Amino acid sequence: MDAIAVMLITQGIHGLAYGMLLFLVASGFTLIFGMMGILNIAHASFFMLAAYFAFQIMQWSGSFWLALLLAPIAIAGLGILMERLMLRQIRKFKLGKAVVLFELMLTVGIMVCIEEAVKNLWGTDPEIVNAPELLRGLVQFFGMTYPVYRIFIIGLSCSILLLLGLILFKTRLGNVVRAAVQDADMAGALGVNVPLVFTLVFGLGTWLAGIAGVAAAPMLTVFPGLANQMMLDSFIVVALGGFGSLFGAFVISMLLGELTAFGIQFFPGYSTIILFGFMALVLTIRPSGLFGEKE
Amino acid sequence: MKNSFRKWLLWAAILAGLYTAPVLFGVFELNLLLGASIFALFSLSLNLLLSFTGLLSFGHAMFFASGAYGTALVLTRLDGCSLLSAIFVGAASAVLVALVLSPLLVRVGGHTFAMLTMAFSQIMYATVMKFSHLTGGNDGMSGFPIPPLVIPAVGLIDMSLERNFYYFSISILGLSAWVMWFFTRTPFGSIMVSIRDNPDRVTYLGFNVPLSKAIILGVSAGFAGVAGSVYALFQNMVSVDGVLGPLSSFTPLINCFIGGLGTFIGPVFGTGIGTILLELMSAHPEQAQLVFSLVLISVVLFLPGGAIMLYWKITSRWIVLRNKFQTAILKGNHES
Amino acid sequence: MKSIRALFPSVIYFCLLCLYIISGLDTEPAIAFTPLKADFSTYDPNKPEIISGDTIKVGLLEPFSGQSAAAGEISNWLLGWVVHDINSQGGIMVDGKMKMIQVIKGDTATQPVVAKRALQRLILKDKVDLFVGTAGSHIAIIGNQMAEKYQKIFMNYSAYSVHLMNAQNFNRYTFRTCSTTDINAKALAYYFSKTPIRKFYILCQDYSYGQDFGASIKKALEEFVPDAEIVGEVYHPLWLKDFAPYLSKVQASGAEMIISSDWPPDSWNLMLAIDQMGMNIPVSGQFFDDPRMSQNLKNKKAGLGNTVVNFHLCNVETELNSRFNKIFHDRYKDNEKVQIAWPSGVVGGVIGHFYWLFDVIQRAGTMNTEKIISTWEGDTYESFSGKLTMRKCDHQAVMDMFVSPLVSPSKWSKTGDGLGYQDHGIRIPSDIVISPCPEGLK
Amino acid sequence: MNPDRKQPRNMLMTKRLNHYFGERQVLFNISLEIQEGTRHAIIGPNGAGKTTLFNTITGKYRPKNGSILFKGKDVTGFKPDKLVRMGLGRSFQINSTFAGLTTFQNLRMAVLARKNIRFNFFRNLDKMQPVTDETDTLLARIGLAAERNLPAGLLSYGKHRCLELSLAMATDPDLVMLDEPAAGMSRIETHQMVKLIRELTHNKTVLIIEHDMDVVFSLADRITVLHHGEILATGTPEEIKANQDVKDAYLGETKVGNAA
Repeated sequence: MDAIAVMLITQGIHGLAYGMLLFLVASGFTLIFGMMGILNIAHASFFMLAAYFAFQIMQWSGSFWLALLLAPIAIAGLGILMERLMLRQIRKFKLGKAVVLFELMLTVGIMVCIEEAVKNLWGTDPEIVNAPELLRGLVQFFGMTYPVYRIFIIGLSCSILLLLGLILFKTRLGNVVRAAVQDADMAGALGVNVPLVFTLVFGLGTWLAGIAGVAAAPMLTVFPGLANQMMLDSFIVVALGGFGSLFGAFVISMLLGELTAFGIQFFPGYSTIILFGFMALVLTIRPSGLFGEKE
Repeated sequence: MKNSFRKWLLWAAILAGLYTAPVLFGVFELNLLLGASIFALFSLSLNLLLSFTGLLSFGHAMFFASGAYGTALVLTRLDGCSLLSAIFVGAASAVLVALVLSPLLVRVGGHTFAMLTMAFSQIMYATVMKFSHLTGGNDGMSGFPIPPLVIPAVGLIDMSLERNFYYFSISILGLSAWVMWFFTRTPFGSIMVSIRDNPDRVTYLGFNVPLSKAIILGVSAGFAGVAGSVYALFQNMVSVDGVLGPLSSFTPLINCFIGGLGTFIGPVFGTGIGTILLELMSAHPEQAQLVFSLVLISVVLFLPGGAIMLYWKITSRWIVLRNKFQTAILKGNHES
Repeated sequence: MKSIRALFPSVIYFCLLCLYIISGLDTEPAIAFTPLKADFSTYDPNKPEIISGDTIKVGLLEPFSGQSAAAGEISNWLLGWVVHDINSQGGIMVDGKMKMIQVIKGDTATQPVVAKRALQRLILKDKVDLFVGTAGSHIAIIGNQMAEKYQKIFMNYSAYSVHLMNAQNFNRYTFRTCSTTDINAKALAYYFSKTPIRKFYILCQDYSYGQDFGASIKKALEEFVPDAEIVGEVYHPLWLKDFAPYLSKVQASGAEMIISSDWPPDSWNLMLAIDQMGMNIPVSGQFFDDPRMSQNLKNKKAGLGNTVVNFHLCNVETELNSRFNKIFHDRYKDNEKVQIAWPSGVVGGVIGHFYWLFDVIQRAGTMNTEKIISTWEGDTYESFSGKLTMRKCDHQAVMDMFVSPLVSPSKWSKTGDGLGYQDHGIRIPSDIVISPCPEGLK
Repeated sequence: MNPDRKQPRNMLMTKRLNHYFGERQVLFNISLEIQEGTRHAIIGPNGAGKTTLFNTITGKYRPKNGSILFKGKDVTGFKPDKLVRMGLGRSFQINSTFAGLTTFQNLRMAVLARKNIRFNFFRNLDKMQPVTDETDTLLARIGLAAERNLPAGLLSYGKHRCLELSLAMATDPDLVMLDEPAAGMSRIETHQMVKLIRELTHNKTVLIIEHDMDVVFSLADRITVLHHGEILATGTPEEIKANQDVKDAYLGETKVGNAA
């Protein structure tokens, strides 16, 4: 194969890897939004926090796999605490329409708080998480080489995605969750324990962000600014894909991943303007996003 | 009668305090006061959208930035531009940005409005960086001349003197705040509040909601622009991170929430509290933001009326306030 | 008898006076501080000695919050080192008194506005005698302005943009001790002219420092390596996370060397991505020598040949530098927090510059700003890596530059057999790299 | 019907209106003629498309095809606020007042709308005595004077419904469109409501959606029955009562519905 083709394919896989990570974060984001109407600005901060948790667990135990197991669970725990202790507390005020403003500001506060807490605990110097021995190195195929770890990320995300799909579309729990995402009031009237489902979905969403955070840690360095780009990107994904639409989030994540990879190739420097311009356009023409299901 | 007398006394005290501030304080404290006043005006203009129209903007900094860059550009590029016209250019450019964006912004509300404004401020950030030959990019613009104020029959007033500049800008800021307050009292102001409560009903009363929203946006942007413009003069500098950075849209929002939503004057208290907090934390700058975010979280969780609510609670006007608070913003549409 | 008694106090007084003069004469040589004299084993930048009373107040203008807070911590550590050294020798003799040095931090958060407020606090409230800084040219320019406005000395040791000291931005109160992007680029290009490397890829941050460096290196390559080929030029956003797509592009371009202005965390991310992609294209720049990053590279080829340019390197052979290296190594070789065993370029260089600043003050013998300016202008000082001269026309320090490729095994790595500088740094004389005085300045 | 009126002209006419939600068609060829001065009721089971028809007529939705004529003028695609300024008023099925504002402030909005005070930025509203006076008069007329300073959201349901109706009537419209004005009311309240409607809509054209057959038959001059988005029948109350199709398709269901 010639060099150009190799490069194009490589870029494609780079885009896939980032798109998959983005989808893991954005899927939780969009699920939470679709269900509870909460735009959790702090969602990407959980992603960043998970990377630090992974770093810390590896400092203690040295095992990446342990980190991959434990850190997302810890993050999900934090997410559930946030939902139970904070978001629920706000809903107690019976704020009417204004509850949206308060929830948004709460998540803004939590975002800043997580970032600053991380800086105070771990400092602003980047930290390095090493991939396990098994996943280091390169894989050869069709005359090209590619890092194993990125392939692992793609595989991991795919299996999580599959698992998520199975749970959501094949189990009773999934039915309940999807019903609650579509119409929480109606689900409540049909006897679903909506608050419990809310907590579950919040936990699930933050768990997904946690998985993404741990998976990203060895690919990148771990530093407090990790959340910023991820937050903006997942915003774009959720706004374009349609609030609450998993399918939309998947499509846009992939597109965005590829656009980032090929944008660097073909029009470096302008991707921010193009992306946000497109997002603004879609939001004004179709406020429910490209794949939005709800009015 | 007695109430009104007390009100006048309070105003007289505030004015006297502001007038004597340069005598009482050093340059450093004076600058602190002026900086806080600028951000108070910025927060007030945001509050016009937030408390009075129920729109949460995550990109209000773009209007502030337009004002700042407008003033800085006209002072850099145009020799002999007078002080007031520089401020006017700042405010006008902010209004212009608002009007250009308004066809898109007035159609939406809630989360979509928040995300759209955020997207636009991101675009503006990227644009300012792209046109770095004009805006100075990261380095920003600084050291532009600050013309003296020309008052007919009085003469020139030199603005490089801290005290003169303080009196000048505090008058501009105070006047703007008063105009904004009056704006909320006009018939149009009541339309604004009604739109917050129930835009559908406002439409079915025959009012043009999108047009009204565009006007509110323009007014709010204009005053944010004035704040930005005075800010550019005050700092004699505009930088992209300072006016469009990640936290610059959140800071006035946080001020509004800490001060108290649903009231006109809340953001002023919020800004005051924020400034004092930052001063107290000046020995530990690395923890200032953490404390700030914790204060915000606790206000949202335990004191949704902000500092004003606390004040009223203390002065045992709690019952009055609760009614006011509930009617003003919290009840919203209780059926929905 | 009575008259003798009357004389008695005068005699005592005279004796005391003599004693005072003698003792003064006696201690005179001891007043001057000598660098690296103190006991550093107890030095901890996070536990500064509490100093009060009549002191020399130095404002440290650096980011202590925000994304670049690490830069502030490092500067605090370096300044603290010098202050610890001087204070433990009794301070500096100024205006007829021995004064200790007190450091007061001013947080910039890398935002001009915050920096301006911090500077106002330092100058107007804390009443510092002079201030030093700072990371970021957009912050340094605020330093320039405030130095001029309040007539305080500002020593700039880490803002490299050329335009900071051009005719428009120059002022009498600002002194720059670090190099510039032009000087760094010229040193690098001069080094490349002696090597067979000819295909370069410019990968810089889309930020003023990155853009300046990109422009400088293009100019310098043209001057020193006329047959060089720039096979690509990309400016990436600050704090980019995933370098892989950029690197695929670099790989396809056939580049032999990446030239980059990146600093941590970008420089780390770039090296990690190179490592993961199994590439063996080296990177050159100022910040690609960090041992904390090097020891995490898993691929044997990654990082090999990285070329570092700086105004100081620990592998420079001078007698003073060997002493400094040894003291530093003894202090930090087993330290967990400071993960470097030998002082890297910036660490040694900036410590040297701080010694220079206080030496100038000592020689001026006063905190009078004008006297310090006249002492420093044209001054020459023997630092760790050689001679530093403060050029009078634009207050730019003139010094030799140093380039060193990374090799493995290197005696300068933490373990002694990892990736690190080659044994001896390459000295590039100042007259090759220095630019003439900017137009309009004398 | 008012026999004195000569040659009553059409107040509202729709011609073959069709509307879709996405792919699903919800209105099929709706053609209506409402004559000036009549009280016209639209009935039909839940989901028949009554409210959608209202939303389409008042300009909230744009019909896919067909046209709407208001006072003889083609107003298809006009926005609601423009129609309201042309003389249309509407109440909602679910109370749509300014719940956070006091009753007084609610009605003051109505007065502002009637006096066409829209973009006035130069007067302090509290000091505009004529507006205040007129609002207080209106408050007294609809019997809410005692609740002057109470937030609308805290009014009792019946009173809230009255406020809703007065807001719909605020601009003194020629055509009043009422969406289930008596929904959720007790017998007595319903009775009072019917009385209030009669009083307020004297000499006006009324288009009303209602489930309560007593209300419909006591108020309406003409009735249109909507079923699955199509017009089943139009006629006087007596004709509708006698219509077999309507009995089959609708009245039976309603009885069941009412009982539930």
